[in-house]
Amino acid sequence: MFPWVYGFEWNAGTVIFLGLFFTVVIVILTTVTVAVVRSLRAFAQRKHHAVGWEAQFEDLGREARPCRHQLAGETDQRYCRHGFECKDCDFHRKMLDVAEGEAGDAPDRYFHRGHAWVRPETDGTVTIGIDDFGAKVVGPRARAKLPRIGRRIHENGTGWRFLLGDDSVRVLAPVTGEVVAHGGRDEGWYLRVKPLDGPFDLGHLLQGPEVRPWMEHEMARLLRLIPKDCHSDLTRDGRMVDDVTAHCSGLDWDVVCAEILLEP
Amino acid sequence: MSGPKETPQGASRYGMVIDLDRCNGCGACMVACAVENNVAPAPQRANDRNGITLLRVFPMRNGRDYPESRQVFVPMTCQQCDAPPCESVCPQHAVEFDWTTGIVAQIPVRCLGCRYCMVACPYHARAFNWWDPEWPEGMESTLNPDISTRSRGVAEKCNFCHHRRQVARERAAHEGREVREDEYQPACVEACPVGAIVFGDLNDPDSAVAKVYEAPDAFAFLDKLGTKPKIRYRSRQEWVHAMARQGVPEKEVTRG
Amino acid sequence: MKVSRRDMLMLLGGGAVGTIFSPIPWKLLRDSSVWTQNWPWIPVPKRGAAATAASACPLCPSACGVRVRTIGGRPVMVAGLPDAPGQRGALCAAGSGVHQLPWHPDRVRTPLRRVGGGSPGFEPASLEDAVGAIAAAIRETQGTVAILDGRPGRVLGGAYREFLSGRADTCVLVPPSAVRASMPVLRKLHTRDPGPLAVDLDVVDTIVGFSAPLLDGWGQPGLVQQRMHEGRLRLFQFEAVQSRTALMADRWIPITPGTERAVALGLARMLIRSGRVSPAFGYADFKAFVAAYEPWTPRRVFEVAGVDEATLTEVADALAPTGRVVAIGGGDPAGGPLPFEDEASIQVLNLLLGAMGQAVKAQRPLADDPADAASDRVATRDLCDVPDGSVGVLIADLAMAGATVPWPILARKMAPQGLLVSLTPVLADLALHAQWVIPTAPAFTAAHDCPGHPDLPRSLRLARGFTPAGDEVVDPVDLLNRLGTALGIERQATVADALDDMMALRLRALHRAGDGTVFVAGKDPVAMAEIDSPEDVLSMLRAGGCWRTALAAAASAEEPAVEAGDDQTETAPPRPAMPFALEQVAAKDSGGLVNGFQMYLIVGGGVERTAGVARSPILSKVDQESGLRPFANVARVNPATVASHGLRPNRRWRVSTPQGAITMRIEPDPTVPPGAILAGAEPQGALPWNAGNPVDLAAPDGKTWRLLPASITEA
Amino acid sequence: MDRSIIPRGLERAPLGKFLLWLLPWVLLLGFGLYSAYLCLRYGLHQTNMDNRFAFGAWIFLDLTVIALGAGAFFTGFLLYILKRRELKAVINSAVVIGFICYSGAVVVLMVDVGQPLRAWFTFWHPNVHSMLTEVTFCITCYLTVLAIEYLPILLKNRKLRQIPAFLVFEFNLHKVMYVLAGVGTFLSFFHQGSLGGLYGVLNGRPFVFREAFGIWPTTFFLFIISAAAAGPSFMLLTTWIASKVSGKRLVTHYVYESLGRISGYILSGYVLLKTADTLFWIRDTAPSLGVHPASFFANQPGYTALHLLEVALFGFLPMAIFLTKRLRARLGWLVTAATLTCLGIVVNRYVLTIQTLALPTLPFAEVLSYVPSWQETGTFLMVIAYGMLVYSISFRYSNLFPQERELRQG
Repeated sequence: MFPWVYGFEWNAGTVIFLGLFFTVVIVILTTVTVAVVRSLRAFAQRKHHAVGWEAQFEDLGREARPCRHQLAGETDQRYCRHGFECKDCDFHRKMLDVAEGEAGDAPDRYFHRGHAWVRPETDGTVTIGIDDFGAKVVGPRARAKLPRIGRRIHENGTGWRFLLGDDSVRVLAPVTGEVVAHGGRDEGWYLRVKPLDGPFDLGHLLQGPEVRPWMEHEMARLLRLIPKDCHSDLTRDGRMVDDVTAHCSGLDWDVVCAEILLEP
Repeated sequence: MSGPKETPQGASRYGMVIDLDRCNGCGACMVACAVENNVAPAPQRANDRNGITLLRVFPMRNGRDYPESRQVFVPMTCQQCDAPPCESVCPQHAVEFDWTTGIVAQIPVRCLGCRYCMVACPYHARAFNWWDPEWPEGMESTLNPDISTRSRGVAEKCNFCHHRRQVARERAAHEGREVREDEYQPACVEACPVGAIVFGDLNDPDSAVAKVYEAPDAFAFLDKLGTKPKIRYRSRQEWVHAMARQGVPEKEVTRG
Repeated sequence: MKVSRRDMLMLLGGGAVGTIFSPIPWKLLRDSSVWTQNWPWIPVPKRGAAATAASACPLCPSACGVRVRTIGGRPVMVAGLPDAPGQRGALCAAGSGVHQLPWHPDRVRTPLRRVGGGSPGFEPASLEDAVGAIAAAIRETQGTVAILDGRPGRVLGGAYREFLSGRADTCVLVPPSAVRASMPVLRKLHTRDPGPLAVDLDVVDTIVGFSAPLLDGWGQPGLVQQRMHEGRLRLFQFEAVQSRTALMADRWIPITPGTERAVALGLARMLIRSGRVSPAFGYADFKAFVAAYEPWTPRRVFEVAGVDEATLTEVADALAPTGRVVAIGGGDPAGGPLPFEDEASIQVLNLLLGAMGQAVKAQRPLADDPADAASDRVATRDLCDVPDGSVGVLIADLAMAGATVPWPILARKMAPQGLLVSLTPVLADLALHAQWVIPTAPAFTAAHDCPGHPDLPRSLRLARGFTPAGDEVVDPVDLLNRLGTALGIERQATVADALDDMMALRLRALHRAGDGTVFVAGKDPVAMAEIDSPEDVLSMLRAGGCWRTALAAAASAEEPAVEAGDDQTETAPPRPAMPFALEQVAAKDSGGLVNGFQMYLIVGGGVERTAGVARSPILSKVDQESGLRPFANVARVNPATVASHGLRPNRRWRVSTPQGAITMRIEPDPTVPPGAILAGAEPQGALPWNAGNPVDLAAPDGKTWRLLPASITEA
Repeated sequence: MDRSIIPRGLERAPLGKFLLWLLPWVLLLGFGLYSAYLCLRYGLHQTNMDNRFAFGAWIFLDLTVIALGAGAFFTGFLLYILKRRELKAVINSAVVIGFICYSGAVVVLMVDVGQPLRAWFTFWHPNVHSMLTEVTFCITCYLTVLAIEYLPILLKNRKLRQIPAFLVFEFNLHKVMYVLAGVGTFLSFFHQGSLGGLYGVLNGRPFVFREAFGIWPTTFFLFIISAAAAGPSFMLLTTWIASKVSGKRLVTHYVYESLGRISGYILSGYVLLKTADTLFWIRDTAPSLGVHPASFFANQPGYTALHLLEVALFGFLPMAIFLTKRLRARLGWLVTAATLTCLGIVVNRYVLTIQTLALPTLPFAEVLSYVPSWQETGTFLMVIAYGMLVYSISFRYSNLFPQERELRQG
């Protein structure tokens, strides 16, 4: 194997064969090393949540990631390819250029496509909660496991988890920051999050006219998950029922929540 | 890869000629070989297919019915090919072709027991240690110290009692002379009660083996395969030559 | 400090990578490599000073000279002794492993007493108990007290006779195949016993073999084959099976199994009718002799034996009555002797061909050889000639017999409550039937004498002891002494206290007689008369020498016929009458199958099978790992018979004979005649592969077992 | 309950039923492990192999599973290198099957060699002229590659992916997977070839010896091609079986059809080359070694004719089915053809390993037959049980067929 091993001979056969072998070994080792180094670097640069989200984003169905400009009616059917990070998206920049000047007042709430809403507070913090649609899909029976005060949440990482029995589903965190307060079931499950460096950038979140079409889009997605004979039970007095899965027998809370809350 | 090689041009080239008209199949060579090479007695379940017989005497029959049937006994061992098919297939150089003697040697301590060499050998001359070698209590004191015992799980074969050559060379060197032909003879040659086996250096034109090696009644088994065996056989019986040239096996034997 | 999951992972990963670059895995690899090359349970050969010693092979009456390689005094290899007279360096397979016998797995280490009824079991006992029990049995028995001496001619044989001579109704028994083979029958063909006879192979130029295993157990196979190759010996072989001898013979004439007699008689008739009879053959009543042979016309021979007239004529023509022709019957050491009638018919040929005095000569007995002690007072008898149920106490010593004695033959000779004592180094074969087993020294542990083959010129070699025998071994002479004391027998002066002393006595006798020559490898032969002292003889024999009588030197074709006794010489006197029993021999028809049996079971296998109880396990290389020798549990059958009887080789078959049955595997073998089954004989239980014992199936006459009527059915 | 580790959106049988399904395989695995233990502890006399049948059932098994496991390398090759996107639907399954086949083969090889502790000697003192050296190096490297390829499938399990490190590593590994797929293709290519060369170079065995083409005998190339043909067929077959056993639609018919079509094309090339090779062997190779080819068939016509059957029944027929568009549209026909193709590989490897050794070379030797001992069979079955267990567990807890979820919803 090596020149210093007894019986080794320098000849063409040996050189070619072992040359190939060591090349293969080096390629394999290099490949694995590259993956390991990249992973370590992601951790070192605290990008691991972003990388993790990137890995999961691929696994989301197309229907689960509509482009905000499609929702706003500005373009035809289009799917997000940038993990909802609109600042990385050339298309978004182009659309912003087109729409320049039309910008109105900052809205009260911003929505992440994982059904978390964000409300900027006056002290520079934000409040994060789950929107009405999401809350009704999760239902009142579920219990939330909120991060402790002082913990950090990462954009597109886990905001908090809802638990029902053995099943659990996470709510995607819409922003990165440190949890400074939270509220329980009675207050409607919320987090108060303090920015870490500089003010929050909420540009990737849906707002204003995008929200309603998105909600309709989400309703359509929900209906696709639910058997047809159950559709009529979903609404009562024109309003959606409080616990969607409880109203349809054979409907899997875990599956429905994961689909709606974007957990592959 | 395993194509024919050059005829070795080393100092010596040992070969053997076996006279099939003399061999009466007594089996003394087999026993002498086993004793000399520290082969353990057969375990209870061993048979002619899985035992360690570095040299085995096969009956070869003319395929005709009694009383026209004839048979000769063919002592079959490693044919010490000049182009050994077993050497090039061994994945780890456990088979060694000695260019100074033409002897193909097996290094049992390097063998991992893949048995590829046995598949490659057309002479079925290699044996595998299917069992741990076991001697009846005390019998290990009769082992030959010139050769080590082998463990289970390795292949082995005849090497023309190569250790005898070492011993003879040491003695000759000590006395400051060349090895005489009669000093280095494998155990089977020595044991053959009818002198059917002649062994010696083919490069030495005066050796007994060189004189009969090219005899008109001498032939090698499977020489068309290009293995260039250094063991040749002799017989004056025409059917023996015919069988050796194009024998068709007769029947199936089931044992499992 | 708080250890996170990430830290753990880093630690594990770092550890894994770090380990590769540490010496640990490499050291482990190296150690595993060394370990797998030196498994502790694989023995390592011991080293020591190498030396070579000469000795004799004690396994069979051929008594071949051997060269023993020793390491630190331990024998590690045995080969034939080059230039040895009579043998020319040849050694059979069994002899090549003889040095391993002291470690035979079935070695007896203490006297054993039989316990239990059905299945044989033994328990250790003291020698005192054994002596007491045997002495009591000898005292009380109504039957004959006998010692079965498997290897007559040893000094031990003299001690046996001395012991028995103190009592009435005793005899020394000899096994049927070893001695009754050929020459004793020839002696019986004379009106007056010419004494022991021997074949002088050095002057013979033609042998007519009748199933004789000339290259496979009879006499000196190496010598016979080498002389054949030198072109100095011609061999015509009449045999049913295409045996080794048949294959190597100049002419093999296949015969119907069991018809040796018919061929011999037919051949004799041809010689007589064509007038080619030795002038030394002179019977007074020649006409009656001719009349007895007249029915054996070529036609009848063809009908009985399947040998046609042309072939028979051809052989007869080749046999000029020169005196250098000898007909040999004998028998297979494993398959037993030919029936007496066959032997007699064959030996008549020797008379007709004038072999007596030329190819066959008388042996000279030595007057005061302790090996012949008390031979006038104690009868020596063939085991088969003893009346059934007559032996009260039998001490069997078959360790060096080199031939098989089937238990049924022995069993029928024993009295109902008879006591069988076995003197054996190995618990196997007949010892399994004994009431007492006395451990004796296995080959290569104690020095002893090795007399040569009884059918060849007298010879003697010494077997040396290489490995200490151990305290547990009982010297047979010591056993006899103790028995004598227990029985109150007065000791004879000639009986020494131990074998070593007896050997010295024997050498003194040989030296005093001054007969024969001592051959030592690498040196010129020395006539016994020229050797100064018995001690010199001893040292020459210890050096691997061989003493041999001077038969060959004295013989020539012109010499008068029979030399009998020491001084009487007959010049071919006309014989007064036809030799005994010849009418019956000639009149009795040959062969024939018993009702219900359509096949023959031929038992054979040569001497290598029968060295038996004293056979090294390494012989398994030949027996088990090659199909060279017939097995007890394998029936070799002609392929045509396999096909016609539907004998499927992968099934087990039951071979029945009038004496019993045995389960066998079928192996097609074209060298076996159609309608016959060839099987080997082997001692019972000696080695693990012995599955059965066809020699349990002795022929109905209770004397032979070479050929048995048989039938075969699926087991 | 194990629902929390079953991929979301996939429906799997209740745990009890699943365990019941595993039970026989676990028992079989236990039996196999015991058999292997006997062989390792007491030596290879536990098998019915012998000096003439030095290779037996295990080598046959190795050659067969490695050929069938070729689906892994070939699917990877088609997907990553030739960009056949539709095969993404089976790539995970292909990797698992490849991993099972290769690891199973290595385990059996370790039992098969007489001194497993010396196995690394091949790396230490490699004889580069030996096909077995090539086999050893390739199998080791490729098994490593397969293990690395298998890792992301494992790490993407629902529970494991909650650990960020795994998810990140999986992501980064996936990014460089095309390199591994390329290396894997190269290795597997050579491995298949060297397994073919293993026998083809044996000039002492006229029955298998083939003329060299470059430094490799023709069997080297035939093995690669036949494995490439059988790989997709085996993928088709296993996917269909998994689909039948689980009662789920796992891939679209288009994927089945695509696998079948690929198999069919390669098979047609194989049938052509194999026929040419056989004819050349009959006409030139065998006679030059002093053997009349008919003599191989003289003893047991039925038995040795398998050799010809391979081309006709197991080569030409499935090829025709695969390449007929109308038949390809029917899953039944596809499965039939895939089965035939896989059987063809089995027969081919059987002929090469077992028949080669059964036929004697010496004129006085006999045609032998050989029946594996129960210990040998047990070890053989161990690999099958192991494969079933790994596949079943992977199928249950990993997303082997990405289309399954869509097909369920749509």
